[in-house]
Formats: sequence, C-alpha cells, structure tokens
Amino acid sequence: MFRKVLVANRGEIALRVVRACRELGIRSVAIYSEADRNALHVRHADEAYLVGPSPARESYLNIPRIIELARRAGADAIHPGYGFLSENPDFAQACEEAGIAFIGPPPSIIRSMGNKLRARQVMKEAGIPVVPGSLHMEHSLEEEAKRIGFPIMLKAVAGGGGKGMRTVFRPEELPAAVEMARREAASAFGDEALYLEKFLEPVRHLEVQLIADAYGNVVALGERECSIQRRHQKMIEEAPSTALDERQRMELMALASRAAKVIGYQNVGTLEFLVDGDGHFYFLEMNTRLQVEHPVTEAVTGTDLVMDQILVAAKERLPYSQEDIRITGWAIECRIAAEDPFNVFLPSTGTVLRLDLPGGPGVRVDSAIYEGMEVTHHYDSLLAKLVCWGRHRKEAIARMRRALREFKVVGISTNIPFHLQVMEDPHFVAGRVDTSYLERKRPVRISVEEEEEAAVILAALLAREARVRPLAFPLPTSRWRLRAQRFGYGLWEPWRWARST
Amino acid sequence: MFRKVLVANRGEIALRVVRACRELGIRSVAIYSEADRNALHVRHADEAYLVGPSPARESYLNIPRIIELARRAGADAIHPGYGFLSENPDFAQACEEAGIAFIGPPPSIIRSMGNKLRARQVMKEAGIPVVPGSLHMEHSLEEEAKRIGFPIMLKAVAGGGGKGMRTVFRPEELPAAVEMARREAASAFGDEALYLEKFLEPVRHLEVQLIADAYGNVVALGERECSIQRRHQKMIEEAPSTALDERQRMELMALASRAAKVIGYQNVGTLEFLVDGDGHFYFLEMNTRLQVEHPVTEAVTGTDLVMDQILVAAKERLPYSQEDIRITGWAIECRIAAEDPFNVFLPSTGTVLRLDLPGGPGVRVDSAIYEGMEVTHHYDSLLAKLVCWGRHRKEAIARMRRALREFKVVGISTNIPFHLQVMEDPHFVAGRVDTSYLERKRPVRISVEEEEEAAVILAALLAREARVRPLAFPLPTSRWRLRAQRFGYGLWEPWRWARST
Amino acid sequence: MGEKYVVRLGQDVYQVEIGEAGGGIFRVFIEGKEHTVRMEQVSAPSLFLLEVDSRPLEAFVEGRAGGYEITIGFHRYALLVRDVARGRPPPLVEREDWQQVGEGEWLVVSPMSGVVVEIRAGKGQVIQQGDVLMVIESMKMNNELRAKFGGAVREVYVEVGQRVEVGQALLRLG
Amino acid sequence: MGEKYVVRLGQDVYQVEIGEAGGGIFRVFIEGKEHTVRMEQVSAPSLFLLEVDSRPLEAFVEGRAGGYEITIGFHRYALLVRDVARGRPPPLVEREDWQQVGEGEWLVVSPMSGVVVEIRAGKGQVIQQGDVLMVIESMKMNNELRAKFGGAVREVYVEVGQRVEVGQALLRLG
Repeated sequence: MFRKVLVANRGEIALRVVRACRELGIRSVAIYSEADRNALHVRHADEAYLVGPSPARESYLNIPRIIELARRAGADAIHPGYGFLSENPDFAQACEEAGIAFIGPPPSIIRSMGNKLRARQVMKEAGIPVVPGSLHMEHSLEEEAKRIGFPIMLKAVAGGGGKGMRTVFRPEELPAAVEMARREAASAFGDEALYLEKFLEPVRHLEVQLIADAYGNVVALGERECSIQRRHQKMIEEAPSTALDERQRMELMALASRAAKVIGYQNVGTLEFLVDGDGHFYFLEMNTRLQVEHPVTEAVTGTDLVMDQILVAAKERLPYSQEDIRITGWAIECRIAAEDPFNVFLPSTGTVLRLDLPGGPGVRVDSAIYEGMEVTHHYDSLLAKLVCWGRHRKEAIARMRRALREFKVVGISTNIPFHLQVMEDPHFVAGRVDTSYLERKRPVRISVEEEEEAAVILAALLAREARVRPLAFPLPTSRWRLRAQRFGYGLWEPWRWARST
Repeated sequence: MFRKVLVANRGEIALRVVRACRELGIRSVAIYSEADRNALHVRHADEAYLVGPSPARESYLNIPRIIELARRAGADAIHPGYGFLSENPDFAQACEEAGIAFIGPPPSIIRSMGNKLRARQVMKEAGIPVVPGSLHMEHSLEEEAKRIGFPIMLKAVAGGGGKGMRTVFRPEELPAAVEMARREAASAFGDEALYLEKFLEPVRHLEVQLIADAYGNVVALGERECSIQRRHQKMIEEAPSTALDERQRMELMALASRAAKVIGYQNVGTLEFLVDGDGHFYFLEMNTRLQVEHPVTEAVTGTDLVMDQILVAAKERLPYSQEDIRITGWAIECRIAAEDPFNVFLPSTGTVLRLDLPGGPGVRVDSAIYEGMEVTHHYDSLLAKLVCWGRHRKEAIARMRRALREFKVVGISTNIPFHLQVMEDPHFVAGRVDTSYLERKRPVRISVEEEEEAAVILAALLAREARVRPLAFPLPTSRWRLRAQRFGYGLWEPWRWARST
Repeated sequence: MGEKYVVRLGQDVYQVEIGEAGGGIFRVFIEGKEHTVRMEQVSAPSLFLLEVDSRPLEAFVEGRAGGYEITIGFHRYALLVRDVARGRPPPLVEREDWQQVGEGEWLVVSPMSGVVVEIRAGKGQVIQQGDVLMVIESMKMNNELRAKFGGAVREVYVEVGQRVEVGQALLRLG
Repeated sequence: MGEKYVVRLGQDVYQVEIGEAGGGIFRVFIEGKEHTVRMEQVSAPSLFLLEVDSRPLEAFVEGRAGGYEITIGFHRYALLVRDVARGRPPPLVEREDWQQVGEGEWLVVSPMSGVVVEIRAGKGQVIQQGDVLMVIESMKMNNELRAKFGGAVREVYVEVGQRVEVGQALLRLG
C-alpha cells in the first residue's frame, strides 16, 4: 500500500481523496494555487505545497511542477481527481517515469480512450453498439454529414466535457459550425480534428461505473442516470435509472464489463451510453477516471470507489466480485454551483458570508465551501455535491427537497433554488427525463409573500433597534444580482454560454 | 397519515423528528423553553411555540401546557422523542384523551414496562431469561440480597436512565446504599420502591431494536452493542455487536420478537439484555420509545425508524417484514457531549464560537449545535451524534477517527478527543469491550509538541501583525478549563457524578 | 400606539407600525393587518430568527446605505427604511449593467469578474440589439455579452486578456 | 535579521524571532531551529491557517489581556506575548477553584454554572479532605464538590436552590 499520496486537484474532489487517504492510513499531500491558499483541501491534508499562480495552466495543469512537488514530498502515488490532468496520458506517463504510481489506468488506455474516434472503433470491434456516425474520417465532414443525415453532432476527436461540440440541424449551418468547433477544439485540446455522430433525440444519457484490478477482475457497479444536463454539463445524477428494468440493467452492465475486459482496463472508469426510446444502447465515450457523480453509485452499492481505486492502483486485488454487488435503494446527486439560476445561470463570484450544510439521515455532503471563502472566476463553478439516499426514489426525492432547503449559502448565488424546482417538477418526479429536459425546464423566480413581508418587518424592527444599539453588518457583496428581477426573471438573456477553453 | 405533528422535545432528536416530518410531507410544530429561543429545532420547524421557562419541569415536562399548544396549533399527533415525557404513561394517556395520537406504544404498555419489576415478571412468564434477582418484593431488601448473593445492584422499580441505582459489594454497605437509592428514586420518580438484581461482571450491554404495527407485525432490526457507558450513561454504540455470531444474533432477535408479541407491543421499542462471557442473554429492561442510538440500526438496515414509527402510529402497515431485513456493514455512534474529558468530565457551559461538522462518505451528523449557541446547565449535555458507517468494523472505526478529527467545536469543551482515544484503543479496536470498559479506559491529555510550537509561533506572528493592524478577537469563555492541566490530568478528582433528578 | 416606519422594497412602499409586547415580542401592523412577531439575534451580528405569527424564519442581514439587504429563504431583498417623521425613503438605486449616460447613450459595465477573451465590437462599429459585444471567461465558461440596445460603439475601455471586475466599465454606445 | 518576541506558554518561555520572506511567508527561529511558516487569515477575525514547514494547521484565536488563547487540534493554549525589548511576559494568572486567601485559608469558587441542590458543609463544621461540601446540578447531572483540603467552614455564600455561575464564591475554609 502507498505511504503518501499527492492529490493533484482542488475543491471537493481533492478533499474527498484526502479523506479516503486518511481512512486508509495514508499521508496526503495537497497542492494549491494562489487562489486556493485557504482552501479546505489544504486545511485537511497532512502536507501542503504552493503549486503556482491562480490560472490552472500555471498551477493544477503544470505537469513538471507537480512531479517536482511529489518528489520533494516523497509521495509514492498521485491521485489526479477528475478534470485537470486526470485524462492526460502525458501526465500518467510522467508519473510512471518519475517512479510514482498514477492512480488511474495505464497511459496507453487513457490515450486510446481519449481519442474519441479511436474509442468508437475499439468499441465497435468489441461488438459494443456505438452512436451511428463516423468511424474513420476518410471523407470530408460534408460528405460524412450527408451520409449520416441531419441533424448531426460535430465533436472533437480529442474532446470531452462538451468542448468543441455543436449540434447542426441543416446542411447550410455546417460550415460555420465546423469553423467554430474547430477553433474551440484547437484551443482546448491543441487538436482541431472533428468527427460526426447522428444527433439522437429524445435520448437518455446513462453510464456504467466500472472498477478493475491488475489481475483481470472487472466489476460493473450499476448504471447512473445523467440526462439532466445544461450545455452538456451534468447537473443532477441518480442511481439507478428509471429507464431500465432489471433485464436491461444486467444487459448494460454485461456490455460495459465486456468492453472493459477487451481493452484490458484497470482502475475506475465509466462507459457512457445513449439510450433511445426503444431501449437501444449506444456507446458514447469512456471516461478513464473517477467521475464527479461517483457518490450515487457508492450510496446504492455500499462501495467506496476512491478507497478501492487506491487499492487497485497499489496492485491489490478487488475486495469484491460481480456477484457481491447489490443495488439497494435510490440515490440522487445535485451539483451545487456558484451561478445565478434567476439570471441565466451567470457565474457568481464573491465571498461566502454564511454557510449551513444539511445533515441528518440519508444525506451526504461533499463540499469545498466554507464561511469566508472567496469564490473566484478561475475555476469551474462546482462548490459542493449534495447526495441523498432513500429506500426508493420517492424517499430520495423527498429527502433531497428537505436537504436543499437546509443548504444555506449567503454572499454568492447558487443553483440550489433551481434544484428544488426540479425536485418538485412532476416530470422529474415521474422519472420522465431526457437530455433535453433542461431546455424545457427553466428556473422561475417565485417570490414568497410571507418571506417578503417578513423582510419588510425585520427591516423596520432593525431600524428601531438601531436607535438603541447600532449593529455593524457586513457589506453586501454582489448587489447587481437583483438586476435579474427587473429583467423579468430570465426573459431577457444578454448572456450566452459556451464551455471555455 | 397525520397532517401536523407537534414535537414535544428539544435538541438533536427534535430536529430529527422535524426532518422526518418534512420528508413525509407532514407539518411540524416545535415547542421551546426560554433557553431554547434560538434553537435549531425551532428554526427548522414549520411552526414554533414558547412552552415555558427554562427548567424542564416548567417546559418540556409540562403536560397540560403541551396538550394546550398541540390543540392550539391543530396538531393531530405528538412525537415525544426520548427522555422527558417519552416514557410517561400519563402523557400518552393525556394525548389520547385530547384526541391526539401519541407516537409511541399505548399507555398501558408504557406503564407495565415502566415498572421495572413488573417488566421482569412479564418477561419471565413469557419465557425470556431475566437477570437473576427479585421478581416480587415480598421480603426485605436485606433478605433478598442474602438470597441472591453479593455483589448486587439496587434499582428503582420506577427507574430508568441510571437513576436510583447502586452497586453494592458487601452486606455492610447495603443500608447506606438503600437509603441513597431510595432518596434518588423518590426525587426522580416520586416512588422510592427498590428491587435487586445480581451484579454481573464482566458483561456486555446489548439491545434489540423492534418495530411493530397495529396489526401484529413485529420486526426485529438486529442488535446494538452499548457496553461503553459512563455512570450508566451510554457513550458509544455500534451495530452489529462483536459479541454475537450469526446463530446467536438470530436467537436474540427471535427472543425479542417473541417478547414483543407476548405483550402486544406497538411502535418502536428496545429490549435491553446483558450478555455474559458464556453467551447467555438476560433481559434487563424494555425502553418503550425511540432510543438515542437508533441511527446505528438505521445505518446497517437501511430503515428509517422515525418515519416508520410515525407510519405505524398512523395505523399504517409496516412496509417490510422480518425476511426483508439484512444487516449490511458496520455502524458506530459517538455521542458528542458538552463535558471536559480532561477535567473529570465536568459539564461545560458557554458559547459556541466556532463549529465545523464532519462530512463526506459514510458520515451522518445529527446535531443541535450551531455557532452562537449558548450551552446552558438546564438540559443534558448531548450536543450531537456522530454516526459512521463502513463495510466492516475496521472501516467504520477508521472513518470515525477521520470524522472526529474534522468535528471542530471552540468555546465549550466536548468529549471529542476522548472518543478519538477510544477509537485508537487496541482493546476497542479488537472488539473487547464490556460494561466496565470506561472504568479502565481513562482520558489522557496528550500534548502535541507540533501544535504547541505552532501556537507559540502564531502568538508571536499575531503580536507582530497587531502593530500594523490590530484585530478584535472574541474574549475567551471558560479559561478555568486549563485548571485540569495543573491537577495532573484527572489524578485529582474533586467532582463525582450521579444522575440528577 | 407604536412607532411608525416606512420601508421600501423594490417599487413597493410599506408603512410598518411597531409596538413592544415584552419579552422580545412585538405587535406589528402592516398592510392593515396585525402580526405577533418575535425577533432573536442568533449570532453576532448577522443571523436573526424572526417568528411571524408562530412561523419561524431565518434572516441574514447585511447593511447598506439607508437600509438593509436581507436574505430569507432563497431570496435577497434590498430594503430602505425611514422613520415615518422623515418621510418616504428615496427610490432604490440599483447598479445596472446598462447605464444611461445621456440621450440614447449607454455605458455597459461588467456583470461578472473574469477575463476578456474576445472583443467583437470595435470602436466606431454599429451594432444591433442582440449582437455579441465581447466574451468574458469566468469559471471555465465563455460568457457572451450581447447588446441590450443597438448603436454605434463610442469607446472600448478594455482589451483582450484583461481581467475585469463586477461593475467595471466595458464600453460606451450611443 | 528579524524581530524578536517573548512568548509564555504555561511554565515555559520561548524566544521567537520572525523574519519576513514575502508573500505571507515567514522565517521563524524558535528553540534554535528555523521554520518556514505561512500564515493566512481564513475568516475574520478568528480562524487562521498556519503552515509550519508545509504542515497545515487550523488555529482559532481569542484575545486575552497581554496575549491570546489559541485552539489548535483538541487543545486550547493560553499565551502571553511581549516584544523582547519590553522583557519577559508576566506569569500567567489562572483562575483556581481553590484560591488561597490567607495562611491555611481557602476560598472555594464554582467550576461550573448550575443550581445548588444540596449543602453538606455548614458554617463552623470541620471537614476532612475528600468530604462532599455541596452538590451542584448542571446538565441533569449532580456534581459533588469534594474538599481539596480539610478545615473549618468559615462562611457559606450560597444556599440550596440558588443558581451559581463559573467563578462564583461558594464557601470559605480555614
């Protein structure tokens, strides 16, 4: 087993790994950028080192610097978390060359699955159905598009995470879309190559969690429903999915296990699928790392994916086999992000003035937020993950509603009120979701008359009190947020999003 | 189902019930004493009413006032929590007479199990082995003691919770012990009647969780290990117990179910047993209410005892049967209390200046503590319950250690550091515990050289900083706590405890 | 009986009359109705518990000139308060992203902190409502700033690669 | 090179020399060893992150006359600080439950807040070390106050049923 693990990440996932290390009796090493000097993952770790300035490319993406710090700290393994360098084969390679274990699959697998076109070929050859579309880009994109038929999805070969992606409905839109997608892909991945897939709708986005050790043991840990996405970013996930019956679940898990065995997979990984209305599965891509949404799988299987991935990276045998896996109850995850749902999900920066996290039965919070935290523009907007488990889906939803109401953040805007609206939406409650769900379900700013009146009363009481004993309150941080109100709660949307590079 | 439930309690259990109500779609009504004006259970409830002054007998024990508030609020049920009025048959009766459902067993059952001597007779008749001792107090205590043989336990007939209890090792100690126990019993229960049990040691204290509906369905939810007690107060509980193998577990659960069926039990309840070194079970007493430690059972069975007890109180059928119950993994609960383990567990009052609760996988916190809270002398010292689940006992212990380190309270003393010492004790880790465990395991004030040095460095840095920009820090609240250091860390114990009346 | 205050919330102005009932309890008259209100300060100075007719609510209070910003539930309310003797509070002045600085002239300020990654509206260029003026990167998202009104670009105050803060002037149109 | 401070912790006195290394980093000399220290203020004013030789620690700071009370891990340290030019800090004065008020005379003060439920030591009574003097109820526990030293009870300042606070005089022996 490892003695010391460097966590090459930040935020809630860095803290998640630090916690797993502590429970395994492994010393943890945090790295932090200038912006993260006070971060929770730093305060929880056994050791901490400044990795560089705030921009990610100078800190959390700086491979030589991270390897240098791992060496200095005497770490014998590196955990990459998700995002940043987690799917960068050069990083996995650099770790290997430095004699430091990379907690993830071998570089060759990361590389072959990182090429999305290559991954499609591999899966196709393994007999896994893939989304109809290109397999080899021998022809021009125009010819391929004509062959596949509109609407189509343009995707970056080196892609992932919704970057360099465009849906094209008509042939005349193709050239402009290609140009934009190429530019995005080039800047995001240094590779402008694109390929095409048939655009399927309505579909659900499902994925299968896998874990594999170095001895050929592969276990599929059920599926996750990830259809609720905003601009290709997942927002709410659950396990299991209402889309599958037991037979389909078994079929999908067997399919995913087979794929993992064919490619000789090791460590944790996820196979993403689209499922159409007729229950057909289509392989979409493979993520060769821990996923943000891994806790819903942990909740319904009783596994600990971070502990277990550290174990298998240390060449230990998987402590369970496929037969040991039971799906018990239902789990839902809401990603709590610093964005204003009532102002077209504008990113929200500022200081966290008040924080109350939910608790009690069936509630898990994986959070990097703290009172006094400066939420900056440097990194993505994920602050915390709220995961609720129930004996059945209805109980999990009821619990999530309760927990969302208990989750209190003042000082920045979060998407908590919108999550609550989804949890109360009859379509969601009925399990009728697909990847276009969030295009139809828009946040509605509901003013609660009782609360408005209470605010007015409190203001008067405070003014009266102030004459007796003046109190010094903190100054508001982001007054401009009220702007949304006057713009008609989302009717006027001067801001459009695209995944930045 | 009920529409509105009044929670006749305070602290973490009141919040626990409010949460369950919210998840069931039931409106909750909190009551609060003067001391609890700002309490979390008040802030989470849908409605709140002042019940009376701070002393419990004028507030949380004031039956007519509570019934009046329930009527005023239009509550159709009352949840008594644990402690206070939860095992008071007159309260259950008063609810019934007011046409309000009491969430617990019928008054007659509370009454018959509340008489500890009567309970022993009932169980003995039902064929359940009881702790050797008195069954009828026809003879004098002296004669009974002679018959049973020393050492003996003096207990209050109306007892419970360690009040009016004395261990007597030699005949000559008996008269004084009887006098003290009678006085305590009279003042605690208004009834000075005592009975005798053989004092067994080494024994374990185990209990079986039961739930029963109004239709004769009884389900036993496994056992809890509660041997770690300080002055008859439980401090750490776990489920399952290392004392039992699968056969013994089944036997004990069957025994408990049989007892519940014989007495026609309804709602949640617990049968407490002593288990001697040879694996013999002896019935100790029955608690006709929810237990503090119910979450460890929830964690390993996936049930929700508070939701389920509300369901059965509303005359719904139990949604599971004995065959559905599986014990999965291991759970441990540490009771976090406001007391100073390094100063003979002296109660600690004051203001909570800082609070950080643990999070992440496998951790559940049921807490009533908040920053700014005034911890007063009026109620018992329980602040929060920390429950950790793991796939096996080792994992649960590792997680508990991690979570205890994350649990940060400043402003009052808590027993958190002592819990951590227990979690690191080889005897505890090996599962070698019995009811005398805490007599041997004493808290040790360990000074961490690194931390001491850091404090010295920080003081110097702050003094230097203060010349540039002075900071206003809060004033310390309980400086006298350092006293323990000079008295040799528990060697000098000027304070002795007894359960107060 | 009580003291009178005037409170402004958005476009609405309320008259609030407060009478003390003892023990932290107040009788409050508002909109012709009487409420029994309990106010407690939970932690210094910002968190309050307000019980209006036995319904408990948490309120987080921040100061602002002439009033308070109060967060209850998921919403943050900006309120101005005055003793009734001093008359109605002035209208709320909110920061606008599009500030009118003359007849048909607008100053566009940034609604977020981030980095300018692209400027599509050059000085002198005539733009239409809905056109993308510039792109600001924040939290790994490219946010396209679109024109709320059309006009000619008079001045651009920022350049590509520059860090901008909330409220910082970006350009002037008219 | 740096500035020198004298810090007292319990019976120990430390000399601490501080040199600034820039960027919130300090070189600190203490007990003949040099440490690289990073200090950050996490939230105003009390919570600090202190990194001593790359080991992060959280510290909660409270003010006290002439110094600080600092909580790190599970312990709370009382510290007095002085600029070295002003000499050693005075010894720490701690509150004692048994305060010597004369030759063989002791003032006993309450170590907890609670209610006196029983007084076993009457005025004039001679008590032995270990005897129960009184019982104070706090948090539903009866806490028996035992004599640290023997003597005659000179004065009892409280009565049964009375509420007492931490530090309040209970009785005098001598």
